[in-house]
Amino acid sequence: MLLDVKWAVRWLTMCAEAMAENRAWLIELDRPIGDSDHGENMDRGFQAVLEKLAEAPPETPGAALKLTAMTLMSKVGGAAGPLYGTAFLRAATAFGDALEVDPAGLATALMAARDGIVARGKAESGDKTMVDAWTPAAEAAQAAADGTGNVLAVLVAAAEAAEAGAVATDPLVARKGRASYLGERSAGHRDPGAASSALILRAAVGAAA
Amino acid sequence: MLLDVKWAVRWLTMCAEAMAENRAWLIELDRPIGDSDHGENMDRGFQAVLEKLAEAPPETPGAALKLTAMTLMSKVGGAAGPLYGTAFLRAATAFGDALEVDPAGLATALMAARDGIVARGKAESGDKTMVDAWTPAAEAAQAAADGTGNVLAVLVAAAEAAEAGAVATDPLVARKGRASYLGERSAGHRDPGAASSALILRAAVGAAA
Amino acid sequence: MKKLINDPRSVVDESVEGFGLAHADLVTVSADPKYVTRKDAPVAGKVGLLSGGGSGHEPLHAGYVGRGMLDAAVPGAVFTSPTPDQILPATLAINSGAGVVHIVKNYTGDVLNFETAAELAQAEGVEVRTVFVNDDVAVEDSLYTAGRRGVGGTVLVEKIAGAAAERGDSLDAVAAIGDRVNSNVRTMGVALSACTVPHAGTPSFELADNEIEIGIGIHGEPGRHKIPMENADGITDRLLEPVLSDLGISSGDKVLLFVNGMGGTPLSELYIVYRRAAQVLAERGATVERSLVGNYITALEMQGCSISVLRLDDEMTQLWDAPVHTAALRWGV
Amino acid sequence: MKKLINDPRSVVDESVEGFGLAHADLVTVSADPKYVTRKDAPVAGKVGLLSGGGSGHEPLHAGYVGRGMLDAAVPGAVFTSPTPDQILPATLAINSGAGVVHIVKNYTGDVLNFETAAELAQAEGVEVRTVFVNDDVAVEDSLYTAGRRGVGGTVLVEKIAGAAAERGDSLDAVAAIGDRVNSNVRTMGVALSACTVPHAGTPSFELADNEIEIGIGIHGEPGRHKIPMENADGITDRLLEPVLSDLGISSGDKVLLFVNGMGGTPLSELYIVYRRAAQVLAERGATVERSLVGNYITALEMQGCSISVLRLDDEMTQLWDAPVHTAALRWGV
Ligand SMILES: Nc1ncnc2c1ncn2[C@@H]1O[C@H](COP(=O)(O)OP(=O)(O)O)[C@@H](O)[C@H]1O
Ligand SMILES: Nc1ncnc2c1ncn2[C@@H]1O[C@H](COP(=O)(O)OP(=O)(O)O)[C@@H](O)[C@H]1O
Ligand SMILES: [Mg+2]
Ligand SMILES: [Mg+2]
Ligand SMILES: [Mg+2]
Ligand SMILES: [Mg+2]
Repeated sequence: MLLDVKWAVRWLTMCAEAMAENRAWLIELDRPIGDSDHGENMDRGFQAVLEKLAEAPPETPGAALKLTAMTLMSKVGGAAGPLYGTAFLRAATAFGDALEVDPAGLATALMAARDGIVARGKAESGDKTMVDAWTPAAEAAQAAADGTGNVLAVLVAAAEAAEAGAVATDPLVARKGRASYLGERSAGHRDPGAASSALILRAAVGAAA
Repeated sequence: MLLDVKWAVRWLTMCAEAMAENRAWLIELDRPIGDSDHGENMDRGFQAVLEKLAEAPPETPGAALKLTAMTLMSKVGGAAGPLYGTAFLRAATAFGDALEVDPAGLATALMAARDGIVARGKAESGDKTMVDAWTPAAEAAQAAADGTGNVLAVLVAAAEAAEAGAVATDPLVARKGRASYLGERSAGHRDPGAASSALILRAAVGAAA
Repeated sequence: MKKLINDPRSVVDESVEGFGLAHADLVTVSADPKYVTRKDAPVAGKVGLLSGGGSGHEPLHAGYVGRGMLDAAVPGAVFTSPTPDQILPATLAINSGAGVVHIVKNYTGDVLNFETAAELAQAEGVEVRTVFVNDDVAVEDSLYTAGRRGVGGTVLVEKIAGAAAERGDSLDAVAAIGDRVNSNVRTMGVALSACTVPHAGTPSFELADNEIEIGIGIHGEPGRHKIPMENADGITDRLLEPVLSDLGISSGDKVLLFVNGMGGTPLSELYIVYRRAAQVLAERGATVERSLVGNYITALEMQGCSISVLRLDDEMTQLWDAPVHTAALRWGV
Repeated sequence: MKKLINDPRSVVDESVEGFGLAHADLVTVSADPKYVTRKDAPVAGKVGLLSGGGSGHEPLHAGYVGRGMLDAAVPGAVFTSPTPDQILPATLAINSGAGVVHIVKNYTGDVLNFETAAELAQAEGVEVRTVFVNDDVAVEDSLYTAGRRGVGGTVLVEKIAGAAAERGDSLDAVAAIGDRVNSNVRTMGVALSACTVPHAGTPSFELADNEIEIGIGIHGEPGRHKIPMENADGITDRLLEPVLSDLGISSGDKVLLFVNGMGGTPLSELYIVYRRAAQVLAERGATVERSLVGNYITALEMQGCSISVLRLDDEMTQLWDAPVHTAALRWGV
């Protein structure tokens, strides 16, 4: 099985569902160490993505991700908007015009997405940001693709690594983003952007399953 | 026994004590149907009276009351300041230069005080104001003086009538003062000015006992 | 009670002292007796304008002392009218010989204290006129009550009468324009939360999480009735309707629309109320010629707002537009 | 949560609409994409000045649009930076050909979104310079962190850079004076209570009755640490000390002292804080040349304040005094 535009649209639709369902939770994560808007931002952004997808259905996975990138960039705001916008844009570029994506292409795109986030936000691993979900996810995807993995295995590897990465932000002291203003007091809380990243990659599995 | 300047100073001192002790209670009475300041106002006013009495000890009961009137007028503010100021001023005028006050003189002074409050505030009996304490008090004092009463009996009659009058404001709907803004909602609360009036007349008994 | 204060008993002293330091170019502060005068008072030949009342309504009244508005403000204790021994010297300090107008919000305490001060001033040879402000439609007005309260309209009376005094109107003329503003302005307020008077230490009334007080005044006193929480448009309609019908606003009227915050409500919410009020006025065919939105007469940190509508005539509009230079209201200079 | 709103999702739309109605003489509102421009923008030959950021800090930024200050304000969702598709058209709308300066509070989201918009604007041939504001001494500043936040100093940067643009300074000169203000201003804040973001519905943090948050920002985020409640003088000293030592204020310095309310604190309390701050500055031998006291950059209905000190030079003082005509700041016109 390869990933086609139907998968991409299903993925983005499931992202929108996940953001709607987890809106309150993501707000709650953003409350103690941020400004209580991450769930609202992500929900607003992905609802707008749904509308755009309905207005002008894309024909390739890359087109679907590009449309997502532009929409998130213009509707999310805050830190997450440009970061996710860049991530989806880099992944879209990696997919190019291909009608279908294979395991290697998928892993490359996930790594490109991660690199985009790092280039944009200048955070390193351990800074308690979404990078802490994306770096292990992209690396696990690469490893799975290098192995005998099919696309589903690559997606599962990425999702599981992202979730573990998000959980692992709990004890960290933030050095980037709003949580950094709290210094030591940021420890003991999960990073909301890492949490939403894990939701996005989990949705990618659901869309392929 | 007649009432002399020592009694007057004791009275005013006991007023000050009563206001300090009942400051919080009078504020609490003023909260639901007023603006939470009556206890603060009365306490501030009578503390200032104490200072004035110490600075320039008066030589007659009338002088003591006049000094009180001027002090309350300049330190209390709000509705209570001018009303009590007028009451004490009228009583002082009724006492004149006398060194001692007899039952008839006392009753006359209390009636003058009441009349001053009515002249100033234009409230009638039943409007749920301090008039509802002063009118029965002045009338009871008159009756006691007309009978076989001594000054103590006159003071006791006034104090008891004032207390009953204050209690009787509970069910009334206010038509004057701040409580009138609440309309029907003012019923079920004691008028703070009637309550402080009863405290003042109760202190007059204590000072004579 | 959490407040940025040092001692409940020194709140007014220290606040007025800070005000004087921050606005030393505009005002002079007398510490005892406490009052605030315009730096260049008395202004030769000009009618003096004085207002005052309990503290806790800042920027009222000291914030309106300056060119084109008040010559003096007399602050009482929190929510307690000032006393004649403050009002009298303030009156004397701003009298240039042309007389002084007292602008008094209609509360028993204020009325009695200003009445006494005015008598004493007259006795010292100063002509005094008093303009009573009683714009609150939430309160029943009759001979047998204390009458309507002075609330939001006070700011408008002070601005417009202040401009009249500044342009050189006579004592009677300044008082007359003050009365005219008062007759043409109505106000109604709502509270979403109570406030806490520093010396009392507990909130002035209780409201459940889903309740609001309609017909609130500016002294933390309860309003006319509690109702369940509504949205901003619903609340605006409820406040505006009695204001407009009491004023008899009809198509073609020109008005000033004043949405006032009670102290603890974000400005953004006041603009949401303003939006709806402007819609309603447009539907009625009235033209909003001038607007004022902000915290101009407050009740400490109370959350809520009031809506005032002033029916304008050309002279009032002109006087409203005239230059004003005070700590809280400034334009044209 | 009790707020004068209709729907948490329409708060910004309706508030900005009301703002546009109330100040139609000053501004034009674009509803979608959402931004506010000065009525007469673009002003021929003048450098355009644009700022923006999350909503909830009113009167920032729309309240500062007008002559002598901003040409455009771009409001995001509550506490969420606006997006490039708002910032770009606003930038184009105010460009007269002389270029546009973006004033950006240093938050990751704002920085990234403005950065993108600036790139897009440059691609369309508009020269853009960006002034970052990062005056909050509560936050550690290092290469390895997100750096200091932009807070109270933003208002001062906007006023002074705005005056420079109005007098005809070049693009680089306007940006340079903005940077100079930013380098000479420091701020620190305290919260006595949290605020509630409308779409979140619960307070942004918890504070016990006897606790306050020191080092608070303007987004309802918790501060650096909680301490037991203190009196106003104690709190003022705590806020001012790091501000003064970070700035290195010494005897003979001339400063602007800005005591800012977070939205839910009575003005009277801000003056109590001002009083103490002025005392401390006097003790240090510094001269308070200019003052600003009020709610100028807020965090919804949060109770608390911030203290900013700006070290003035003659040019900054002159630019501060220059005429300004906006909804929230006005003088000289
Ligand atoms: N410099 C950065 N690099 C990578 N991710 C970041 C950076 N700054 C913030 N983030 C991510 O953004 C998330 C916050 O997003 P959001 O709440 O929507 O924006 P804001 O912080 O502007 O309110 C954080 O939880 C973190 O994962
Ligand atoms: N017109 C009036 N006549 C008589 N007493 C009045 C009148 N108005 C108010 N009072 C009395 O004044 C009391 C309130 O005093 P206080 O709280 O000190 O002043 P304020 O109402 O100005 O806050 C009321 O409880 C009432 O007894
Ligand atoms: Mg956030
Ligand atoms: Mg009272
Ligand atoms: Mg009172
Ligand atoms: Mg945000």
